[in-house]
Amino acid sequence: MSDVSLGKSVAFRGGGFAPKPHRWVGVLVFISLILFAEWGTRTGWISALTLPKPSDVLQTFQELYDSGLLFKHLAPSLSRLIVGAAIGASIGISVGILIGLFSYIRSGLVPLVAAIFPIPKIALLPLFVIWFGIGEGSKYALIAFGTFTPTVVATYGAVDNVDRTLIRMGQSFGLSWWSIVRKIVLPGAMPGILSGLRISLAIAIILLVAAEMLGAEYGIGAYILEAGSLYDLERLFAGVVILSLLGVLVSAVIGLVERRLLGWRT
Amino acid sequence: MSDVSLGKSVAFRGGGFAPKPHRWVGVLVFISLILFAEWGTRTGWISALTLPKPSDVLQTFQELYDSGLLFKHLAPSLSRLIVGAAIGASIGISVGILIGLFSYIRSGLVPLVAAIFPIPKIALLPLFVIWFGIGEGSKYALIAFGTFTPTVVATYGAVDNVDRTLIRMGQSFGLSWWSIVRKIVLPGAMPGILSGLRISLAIAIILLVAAEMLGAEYGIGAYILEAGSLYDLERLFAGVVILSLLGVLVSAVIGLVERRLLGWRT
Amino acid sequence: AMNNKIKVGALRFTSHAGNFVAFERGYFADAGLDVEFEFFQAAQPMAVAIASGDVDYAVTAVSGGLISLADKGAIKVIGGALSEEEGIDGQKFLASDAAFQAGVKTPKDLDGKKFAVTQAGSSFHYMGSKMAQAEGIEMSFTPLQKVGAIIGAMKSGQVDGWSIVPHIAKPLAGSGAVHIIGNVSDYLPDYQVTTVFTSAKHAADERGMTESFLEGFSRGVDDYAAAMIDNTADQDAMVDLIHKYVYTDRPRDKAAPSIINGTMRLNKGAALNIASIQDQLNWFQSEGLVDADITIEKLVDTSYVDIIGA
Amino acid sequence: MDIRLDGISHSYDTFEVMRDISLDISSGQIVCIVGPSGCGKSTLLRFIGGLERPQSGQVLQLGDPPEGCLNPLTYIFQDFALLPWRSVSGNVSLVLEDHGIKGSAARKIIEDVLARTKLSDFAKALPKQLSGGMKQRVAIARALAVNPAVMLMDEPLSALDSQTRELLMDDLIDLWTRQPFTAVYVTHNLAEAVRLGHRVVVLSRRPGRIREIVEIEKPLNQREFGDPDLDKAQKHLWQLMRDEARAADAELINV
Amino acid sequence: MDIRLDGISHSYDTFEVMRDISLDISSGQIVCIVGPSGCGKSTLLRFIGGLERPQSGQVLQLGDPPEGCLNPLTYIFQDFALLPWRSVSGNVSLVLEDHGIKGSAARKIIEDVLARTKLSDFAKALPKQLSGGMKQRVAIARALAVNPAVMLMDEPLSALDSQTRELLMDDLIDLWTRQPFTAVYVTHNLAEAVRLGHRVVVLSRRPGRIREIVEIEKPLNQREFGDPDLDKAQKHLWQLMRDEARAADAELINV
Ligand SMILES: Nc1ncnc2c1ncn2[C@@H]1O[C@H](COP(=O)(O)OP(=O)(O)OP(=O)(O)O)[C@@H](O)[C@H]1O
Ligand SMILES: Nc1ncnc2c1ncn2[C@@H]1O[C@H](COP(=O)(O)OP(=O)(O)OP(=O)(O)O)[C@@H](O)[C@H]1O
Ligand SMILES: [Mg+2]
Ligand SMILES: [Mg+2]
Repeated sequence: MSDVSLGKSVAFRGGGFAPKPHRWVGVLVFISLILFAEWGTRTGWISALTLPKPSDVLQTFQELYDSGLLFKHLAPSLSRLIVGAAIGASIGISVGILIGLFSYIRSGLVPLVAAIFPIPKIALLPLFVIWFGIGEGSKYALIAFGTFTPTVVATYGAVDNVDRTLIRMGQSFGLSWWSIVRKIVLPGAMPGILSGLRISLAIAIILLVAAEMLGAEYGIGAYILEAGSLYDLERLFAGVVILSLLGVLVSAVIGLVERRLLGWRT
Repeated sequence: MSDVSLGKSVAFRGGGFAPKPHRWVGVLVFISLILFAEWGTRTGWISALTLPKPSDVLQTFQELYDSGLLFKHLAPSLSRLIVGAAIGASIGISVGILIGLFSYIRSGLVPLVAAIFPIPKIALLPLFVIWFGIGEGSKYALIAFGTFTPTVVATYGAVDNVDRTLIRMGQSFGLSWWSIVRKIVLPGAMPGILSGLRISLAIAIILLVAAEMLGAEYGIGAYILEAGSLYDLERLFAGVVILSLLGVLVSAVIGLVERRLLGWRT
Repeated sequence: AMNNKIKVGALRFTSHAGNFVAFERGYFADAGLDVEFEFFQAAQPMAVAIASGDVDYAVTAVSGGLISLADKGAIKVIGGALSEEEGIDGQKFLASDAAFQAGVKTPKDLDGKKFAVTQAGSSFHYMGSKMAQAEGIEMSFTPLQKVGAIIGAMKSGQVDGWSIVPHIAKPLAGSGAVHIIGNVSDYLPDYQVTTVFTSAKHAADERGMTESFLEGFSRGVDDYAAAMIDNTADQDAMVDLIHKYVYTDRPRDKAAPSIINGTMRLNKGAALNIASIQDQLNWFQSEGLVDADITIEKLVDTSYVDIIGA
Repeated sequence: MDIRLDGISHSYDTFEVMRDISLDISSGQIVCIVGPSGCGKSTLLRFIGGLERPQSGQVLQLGDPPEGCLNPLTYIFQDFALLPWRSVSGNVSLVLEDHGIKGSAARKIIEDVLARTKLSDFAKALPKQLSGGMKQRVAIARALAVNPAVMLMDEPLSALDSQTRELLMDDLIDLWTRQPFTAVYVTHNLAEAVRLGHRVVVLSRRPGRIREIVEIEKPLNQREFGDPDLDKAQKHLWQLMRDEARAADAELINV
Repeated sequence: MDIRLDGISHSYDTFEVMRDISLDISSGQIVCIVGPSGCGKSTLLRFIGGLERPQSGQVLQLGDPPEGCLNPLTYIFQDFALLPWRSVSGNVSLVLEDHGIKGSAARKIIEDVLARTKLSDFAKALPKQLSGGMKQRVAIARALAVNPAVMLMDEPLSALDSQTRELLMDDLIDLWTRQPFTAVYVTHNLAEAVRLGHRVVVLSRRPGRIREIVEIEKPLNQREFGDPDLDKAQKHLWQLMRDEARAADAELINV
């Protein structure tokens, strides 16, 4: 304000509408929720039936780790997750690309995928037993089936969204059909496919529990189911926390892949 | 080719990469799949354990309709779906908008939502009984919980994607904060919110089965579960077909709403 | 009496017939109770519903979940219901056709085979485990969650053995898909399969109401036993009554054999075989499924009914 | 109402965008700001409109805005910034609603500004139905509706094809001739600058500083395409800027 | 190699886009096509390049393309059409790979065209790091790499700001002067048309027909900013098009 008599400053009216993350707030929220639960369960204000003591959950976790059972449960679950999701995602991406490229395949398969999408996978458990047995097969199949539909939808959406001028450019330089698909359509669809995978993999984790309903002795899902049937809340929560961490981990991995593969995005 | 000696025509090298739908192909695929299943089950080439005869499924459907049981099952399921999804979606949209607008809420809630997302709802069934009872409450809660997380994620993504110049424009004309939210942010986020709802509602339908695991006598989910536990494939498929139709219907309704509300999109 | 409104949890099984009869014949009303049934698809949520106070009384098998909830001070077993009794057709051990053809003719032959259970800590798990113990064999237990899934797995030969109530076992065996290879009662005589239970609060504070319930329930059980087991009353009328609740979606003539096949002893006066309960508790504890320091007193309130087998 | 920029400097973190810019914008004049890409023209305009705050220096309003002025400092954006879900008249009424102007009062204003921008027939059309030129005309109508003291235009014509640009320049000159307004007009296009500006401020490359201020005396309505005076001014401006423009263009963007 | 358009007419369904267009494009000449929005300029260019087929009439190649020509008819697009995931040199090599040119042969070509477009220092940069002008230069380099007989340019400069446009026009004239190429150049910008075109074809409003063909005699490298001959030609073109441009602008788009 060099000389106020000259006039008044222009009022500021911008800013806002651009939330910036403050990391520590997230951590704080988690910590205070846990402390609140601990306090509530300790004082009895929250009954033992409603929530387990967070410290007990931690202890259960510790025991699980010490006894080596953690890895005994984690290993089969991870292998189911990886194999199932790999099958479902790869078939889903292939089918999605075919739908994105060919009129007849699109017309034939899109309604089918739309019809399959809202089918709950647990409803099909009895059938999966017959179709794929109660071994690893049915678990892979269930997870694959669950990841398949969202992957297909995301993939053909991504192919549809590939910039058409890029494709016309390829044609105008006389590139072969296969070159255009390989060098333009696929890389162009990659961002959409990866963000679809984020959802598909979250669904795969969710389906782990359903998959391990079928004759799984070990596995995080089986562990959770057993805890549920025994109404053992500490173990139930320990299992849920593992799945939740797994989800956060998978999402972080995809974020990493995105940063590596999609560095070209603005 | 008026006069070939003049020169050769420019070769055509465009076209393609723009799949056009042929409606009848979709219908054809469905019909041929059904006919194939009918043929396979009739000849015994597909065992009765693997698939029911489509004609038997149809007959089961007919019986269900004639006996009036169809509506007895459909009515409670629909009301659960509507109430549960309405609760989940409305809370999800509100929270999503808050996350989209406020830094602190975003920092506090985004990690929480990310941690909740991969939790399988069926794992929490025993807890839901304690928390919400065995009446309609726990069914609403389960469906609401399942629709909540994807709605939140879609909504704050949609708010983030609202064109920032429009918001700056609002500020530059001295619009109040609340006017900007109401007249610019909300309508601008609508397309993203609606396409998020498409997924959330599909998930709500999928969760119907899990919800009706909790002491439901009537309901499509209960019907499917019962059929599954009796290994009654005709009824299982009849139930699954109903859910699938429901899903297609919901998606069509959202399409309609989009065309009405979002006619302004290019 | 007081005309109390109460909720009774039930599964649509013949083993819950005591409740159905007591209700239909007005025995609950006579005891001053206005009963409403709450039906469940599975036993486990029913136990949780008692704990949450959504349901007042119910009948179900002793399971790990039940014991856990009792340990949390939420529920109490107050009486007995279904029992294995010599001379009455009880639960069966089954072998899948594939296993049977491969030589599994008796429970002992299940050594090294897969035994189906719904979940770890379920009554199936207990029966199989006790049998294996008695025979000195090792089996692996395959959890399949749902009875339907187990039936599918048995039919397709993916699991080898299972144990189940007779009205499911017999028609399955009749179709040739599975074979009956033994009786549960041979290994677990006087097995207290299901018990009557309520919330710990009711057991402690609502003595009058609880006694009224047991009184009505016992009269229902008596009628059921008279008609179906002791043949001192009209079986047809009883089947009609039960058909109102069980197999309702089948015509009566198709439902009747299943209902009759499902007949098992319901303990008179809801007497409770404490020895069997103790044995079950011990087994759950030895398997590490429930806390090792849970006592029988925590699980059972013995003050309501006759205690047998002590 | 005049505007005075008083020693404005700004950095984003350690990234210096402009340095010590002082400028007077007097009432009834159009001041054009030209300069190479990234020299801070848009940022400067945001400072003037109060959408952002400079790190040092200040923007002063001298005198009071005229009677009936709802929004003294009003923007016109390069990409129109129309709400796609509102019709043409809805887009104009948006900026009236918050001032409590509704019903027939609003209708009167809307009809007036649509008539002045030759949009009367399009009141009910949605933005998606309009060509770029029409859209920018709607944005101009919206700005006129609040009766601004100063219009802040950030490359208002650069999203349009050059024929439409030509047409809209004529329209702007028309509007100004009928009722002179004050404007700060940012552009890359030197032809626009010499056509519309009473003064043209040339900024240097980043960090933007004022290199020269070119006054163009000829009255707006006498300026014509191919006018030798204007051509000379434009040539002079281009000579000033050419090398810097090339250097700015060849700069790698660190995203 | 010359191009002849022979009585080309086209409709999309019942929507007539152009009617009976005949035109000769002779080797070494730049033909500019101007016309109001929606008159079918881009469509016509797609016909010439074989990306779309006209309903009637035909596009003929007269004579053979010169030796070493990999892609006789080569486009330069308004929005650059660079693959964002490939570096500058990767974008150029894209169009060589399909012709089996790899390794050192490809490297030689790439180095040469990048040098001609002053991009040698940017071979490894990604498109996102480049300004608009640089991006279009990469697209020009890519087009040069296939040694085209005819370049088809659809408003190649209209996504750029006017200073960059000025710079790129100089570059194009430079390229042409060193080695004349044949080009069909579609634009809205009459200044560009008179600066670059040997002939300027003026189309009427939709359905597009040829209204006039203006020849500009002055050699390309002698054309300058503010040149009175060019100003006269541009003024003439603008008079021809002004009313139609206004009418085209005021048309409602039925999306
Ligand atoms: N919010 C911001 N945060 C960081 N840097 C910014 C921000 N806004 C602008 N910049 C940078 O400041 C510089 C000036 O930006 P500005 O948009 O004002 O330039 P300009 O002169 O309008 O450029 P153009 O001619 O391209 O529109 C640019 O380098 C830009 O990247
Ligand atoms: N594939 C298509 N299907 C239907 N209509 C089309 C198609 N392509 C173009 N059109 C229409 O044909 C007309 C001419 O289009 P074109 O893009 O050739 O015009 P233009 O002269 O290039 O316009 P502009 O100057 O805006 O670039 C337009 O009205 C356009 O909407
Ligand atoms: Mg700018
Ligand atoms: Mg065009």
